[in-house]
Amino acid sequence: MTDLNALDDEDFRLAVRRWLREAYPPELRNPPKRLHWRDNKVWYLKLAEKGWLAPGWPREHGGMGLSAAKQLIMLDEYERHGVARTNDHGIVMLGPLLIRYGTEAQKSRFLPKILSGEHIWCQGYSEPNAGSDLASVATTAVREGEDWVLNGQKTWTTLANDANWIFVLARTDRAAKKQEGISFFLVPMDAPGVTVRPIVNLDLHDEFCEVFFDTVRVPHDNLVGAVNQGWTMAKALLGFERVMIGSPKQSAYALGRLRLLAQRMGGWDDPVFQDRYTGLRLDLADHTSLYETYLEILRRGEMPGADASMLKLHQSELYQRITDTMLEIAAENAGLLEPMEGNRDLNPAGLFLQARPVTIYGGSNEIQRNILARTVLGLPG
Amino acid sequence: MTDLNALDDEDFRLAVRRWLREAYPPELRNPPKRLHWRDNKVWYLKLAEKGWLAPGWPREHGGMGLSAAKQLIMLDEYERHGVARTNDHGIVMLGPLLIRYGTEAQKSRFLPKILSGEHIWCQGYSEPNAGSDLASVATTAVREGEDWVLNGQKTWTTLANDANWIFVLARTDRAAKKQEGISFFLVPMDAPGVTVRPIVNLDLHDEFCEVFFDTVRVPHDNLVGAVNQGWTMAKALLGFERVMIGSPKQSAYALGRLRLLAQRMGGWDDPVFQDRYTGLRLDLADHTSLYETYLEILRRGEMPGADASMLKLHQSELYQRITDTMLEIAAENAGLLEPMEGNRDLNPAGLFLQARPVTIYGGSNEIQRNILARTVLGLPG
Amino acid sequence: MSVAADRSENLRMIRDSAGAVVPPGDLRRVRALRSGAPGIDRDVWREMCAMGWPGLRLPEAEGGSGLGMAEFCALVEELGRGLVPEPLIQGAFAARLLRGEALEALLAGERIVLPAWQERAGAIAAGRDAALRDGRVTGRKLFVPMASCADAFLVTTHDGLALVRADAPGVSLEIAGTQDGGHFGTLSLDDAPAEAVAAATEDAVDEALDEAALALAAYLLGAMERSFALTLDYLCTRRQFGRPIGSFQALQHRAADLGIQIALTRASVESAAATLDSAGPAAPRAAAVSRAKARAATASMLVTRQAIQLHGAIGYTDEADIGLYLRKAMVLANLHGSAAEHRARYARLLPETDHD
Amino acid sequence: MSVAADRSENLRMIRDSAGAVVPPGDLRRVRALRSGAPGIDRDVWREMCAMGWPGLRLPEAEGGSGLGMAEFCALVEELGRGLVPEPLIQGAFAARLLRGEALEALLAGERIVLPAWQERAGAIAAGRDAALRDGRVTGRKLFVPMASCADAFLVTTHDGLALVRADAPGVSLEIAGTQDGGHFGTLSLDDAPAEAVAAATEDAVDEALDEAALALAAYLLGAMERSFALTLDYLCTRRQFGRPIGSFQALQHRAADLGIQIALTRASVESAAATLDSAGPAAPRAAAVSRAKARAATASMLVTRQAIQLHGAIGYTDEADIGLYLRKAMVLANLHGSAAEHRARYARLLPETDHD
Repeated sequence: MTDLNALDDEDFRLAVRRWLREAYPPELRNPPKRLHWRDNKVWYLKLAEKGWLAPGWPREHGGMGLSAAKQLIMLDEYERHGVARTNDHGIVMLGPLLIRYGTEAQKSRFLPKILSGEHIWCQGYSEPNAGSDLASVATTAVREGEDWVLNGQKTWTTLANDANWIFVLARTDRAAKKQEGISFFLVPMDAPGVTVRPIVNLDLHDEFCEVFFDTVRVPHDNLVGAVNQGWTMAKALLGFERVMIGSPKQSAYALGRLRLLAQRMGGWDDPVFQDRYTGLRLDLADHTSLYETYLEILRRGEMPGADASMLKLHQSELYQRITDTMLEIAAENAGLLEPMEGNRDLNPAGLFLQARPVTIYGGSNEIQRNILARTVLGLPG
Repeated sequence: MTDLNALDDEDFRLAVRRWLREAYPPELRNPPKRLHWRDNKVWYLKLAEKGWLAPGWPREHGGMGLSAAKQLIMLDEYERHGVARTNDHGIVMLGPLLIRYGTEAQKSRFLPKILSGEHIWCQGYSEPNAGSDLASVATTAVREGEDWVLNGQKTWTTLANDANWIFVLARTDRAAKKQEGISFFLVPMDAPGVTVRPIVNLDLHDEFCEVFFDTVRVPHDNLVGAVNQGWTMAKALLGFERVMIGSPKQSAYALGRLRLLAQRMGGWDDPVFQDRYTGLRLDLADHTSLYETYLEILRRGEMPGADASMLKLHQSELYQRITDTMLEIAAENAGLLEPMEGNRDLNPAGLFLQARPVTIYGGSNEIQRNILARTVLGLPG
Repeated sequence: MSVAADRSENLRMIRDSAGAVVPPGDLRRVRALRSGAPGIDRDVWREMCAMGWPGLRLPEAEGGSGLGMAEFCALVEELGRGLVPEPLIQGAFAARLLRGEALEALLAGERIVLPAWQERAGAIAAGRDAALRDGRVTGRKLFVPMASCADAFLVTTHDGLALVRADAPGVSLEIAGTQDGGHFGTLSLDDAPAEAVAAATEDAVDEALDEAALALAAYLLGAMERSFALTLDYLCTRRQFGRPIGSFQALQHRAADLGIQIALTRASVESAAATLDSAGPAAPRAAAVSRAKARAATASMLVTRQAIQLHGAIGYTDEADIGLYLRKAMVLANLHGSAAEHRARYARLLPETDHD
Repeated sequence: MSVAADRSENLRMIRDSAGAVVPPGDLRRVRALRSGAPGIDRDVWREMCAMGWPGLRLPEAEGGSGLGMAEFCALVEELGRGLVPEPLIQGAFAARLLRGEALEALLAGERIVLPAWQERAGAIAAGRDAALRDGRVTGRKLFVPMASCADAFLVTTHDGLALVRADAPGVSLEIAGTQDGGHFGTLSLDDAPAEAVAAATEDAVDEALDEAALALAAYLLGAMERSFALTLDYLCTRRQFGRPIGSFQALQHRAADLGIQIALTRASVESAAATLDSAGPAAPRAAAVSRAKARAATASMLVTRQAIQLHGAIGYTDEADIGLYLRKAMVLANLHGSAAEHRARYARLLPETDHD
């Protein structure tokens, strides 16, 4: 096996690109909605087979052990090629957390099964009354002998209907300060008392679910880290995510679709549209420049601060402004349920609806602005 | 003398229009900045002589005793003709308050001198630490025998440098709730201990002043209403003001200037500009329709509620958007200190600067939004 | 009673009657009708006809109620509040142009007649490329709302208006679902037998079109007001960080801005209705409609989009009613002309001259 | 040390040296120079020259420091923080095009040479209607910043660049004050004796113009950052309703938005500087400048306008420093092309094609 880290950046980029052309299923390029396991499984297993499933994990745990710079190149090529996200919570979220905080037993028990696709994980963080205020989780876990007993409800659990395991933040100390009484548990979805109810979204897709815990019993081995350390562990892994969630890819994709739509509607050459389009284009270009400065931080192996939340704020709102513009120029097509002319690239209403949750999930934009103002700008709390 | 209230609306309108054409000094039409007494005195005295100085006051006090509907027609004609505001705090603010709350002695002492132009009043409400939070006035008045002794500082006192009297809100009870310990005093500006310092504004005009009170002594007769009733009286007179401050006249004036500027700069026919201009024009037209619904309330003799603050919010921000647009299309002229080509109608920078304070004074727009959200929309405090 | 008081009593009664037929608080009926054909409840339609709604604007001599646009807008606004899918705006549009037996059948609720006037996307004015010759129509009409419930179509042609039965030979209908659970029909007429509707002039068609556009604005006004009310309720109820989220200033200020846009829309719609109800030259009348439709289109999208955001994650579920309001705005905002089209038409109708 | 670390050390040193010459916290000097002629302090100018600033970008062989646009932008940004009125951007622009004795005198601080390139309002490209024949120039140049302090003008003509002494016969200057306390000069040349500047090609002039436009964006960046910092200080200090006003969420969110615009401006300016510092085709280079200037113009007006609003009444006084930042933005936002002109140029330079 070639040492990919030893390749120079350009060769590495070409190697990734070549592999995507060869191996990536063409019908999965730029899917209009998040794919379910039944659809993206084929690609997940191909990655697993090639050993490319976990670019950021150390090699000793079966990852690629890539440098941050190389990971970013890989990601960039994935975005260019329109590679769909897989059911990657095990890879992206749980794996790094276990590698950092798990016991040896937990690592050897869970990591290989993530890499084989045997365990598909989902993330049990949000609750009906702990959305923006995530630290007020009300799901409880109570110690009973060698077990913990969980009760409560999670919501907005992405692709829980595909998963066979869930990692859960649950309250283990009601007396402690909000953030300090939370622990981190691993729960099999087939444990008695776990129920999943898919939520149909505005775009009529069932990407999110509710997950109910009714006296669900898990052994103490399924606790990760120390009791009451769950919040700290979950937060510690956010640096990379903070940048990635601000990637310009959604806006770039939407802007291309806006151009196509304007051309199809005959308004492309209209000077008023051109002025507006150029404005959006410049917003995207400047966003990309800003994003680059954060990638540079990651490439140096450093972790960006809370100011990286600017990326998510600006990208999500730009994405929405672009899709808003699509509706405005689409004439009556703005109200259609299906893509225009059966062409999924001409789907203003669909893309508009898909752009709605980006300002809500991952910490609503209102919360992000609070953080920016208080943590970064130093305004009083 | 004709009974103006008996005229039908159209005849009354024509009578006002005729008089303005005859009597209003042409050089004072649409002045770029608020006029000082030295400039508007001639018009004030002409109004006084004709008996038209105080349209809203009852006839018994020397006013015109006009119905609300007639007052609005008069105001409308004034705006169309570009009549400048006079030093009218005595007419508009103090007069109605004295008529409602003053003693007979106070009415007969002060009202005639307002009508003659002998007393020019200014309004001492705002303080350095009581701006948005007006109820926290710190200027104190302490009873000493038959006198009250005032100490403190007022600021943003419009045209205090023209006035020979000032009406002042001062704290007379420190123990009471903020709004409930404030009284209303009449203070001659030549009283020992009163000092005026004009403030130069961004547009290099001295419309506002600071007024300092250093052990200023006034007799008890100069207290209006009961002790600690000052706040209630000042607030009670705001209904009419709330509507008037949302008049579309500033925006209408600015939009005309924007058109002129675009024509002069050669960008009038540019489709991008036209689209934007039409958007502003529609905002103004819709604002005018909304304003009309409130005028209708006043015409019926009713007082509009707190929702009228929408008018001020929307008008002030529309006015700013129009003047912002002026700067954007003015090329290098946006930075000039004087009007372009010596033509005061081509003065983008000047109008832009004059539009700045409208979102700050009269209760900042932030405060107005708080009021709207809590009082009108019923959101929790 | 004064004329003004009479009028406002009229408006109140109309609003009340609308609320009786289609209670705005309950959207179960609307949900049940979603994305099925014909997408409406024929019984409700007949009840609307029994209330005299499609003929509200017609003179009493023609079987109508002789009321004005102010009244019609008030009625339609109430329907907007309840997201009522029955095509009253289109039915009233047809009623303005029909006479005689066809009109009677429409007003009686026996036949649903829908106008088919549009030949290109984004149109405000009637397309007249279709041809009517020897009692037969050939042409293609786009974006007919709720077309599958029509018994007949009132078709604009180069040669005047034509009434075509939906089940006549040569008539074919292609249906595309819309986000609000309704649908658009593309009507293809290939030498289809038709009845000429002689009475209606081109001017009458233009006026009826403008009335329909204004009615759409009124429907959007009702819908956005209701969605805003639901949102304010949610802001008072939902708690985060130990407080109702409506106590957060940033959300309060956003709500204030939405409230202003709704107030502007109401002022604009009511002013346009008053303009249409008074005599006057054609250009300012049409301009008033464009102004109202432009405002309603923009404001309704803003308000319903923000309503989703202010509802947070729950707003993104299909089961939350608030999403139905967004979907309705998506369908109606551009119908009878987008905001941009109406802004441009306004500027064309009332060009600015140097009147200073 | 690595190249990158070297570079960042350079930038730090440049920023420090700028702060030493013109401390940004003290605007008394700037106020004192307002609206007087020549509006600058010649001693400060000489000190800037002694620091090598006008020649920063020139090769060492020509008496410069051989540094790049990244360094020049960093320097100018610091001057923007302090609202420095001395015309460094214009002096450096002239230095890019002069050679020999004229250049030496400029770099030594002995003569101030200002470019006079503009023949119509709103221009981005050099006007070349002026004529140079037989050592004499005739023409009219507009909007020369701080023109009254110039010892000579570097004039673009149809026949190449010409150097004209300010006190030469046939030279007249009309001065109009600007909001920042400086002025623009309208330069009229009537058969004025001039010296041809042969070395500079039209391309070189275009490049120098783009560098000046980008430098303006950097100056605006520094100015808006400083005005934002002053505003944040004020928000933490000023109390109303018993709390610092910066604790109100609506103001916090507005501050967050301004912070984002400033970050975008910095990214845009630094990206454009890096583009100019690397080899590459002309169109993307000019486009990067247009992108940065468009962003800086829009963001600086937004930030300084909001800075006034967030300061409340005090922000509306001439004695509050925050207003000086607004005035500066008013003058510079449209200089070397407004946001709209630069957006349009960007689209012309990099037309979108169907590259999907």
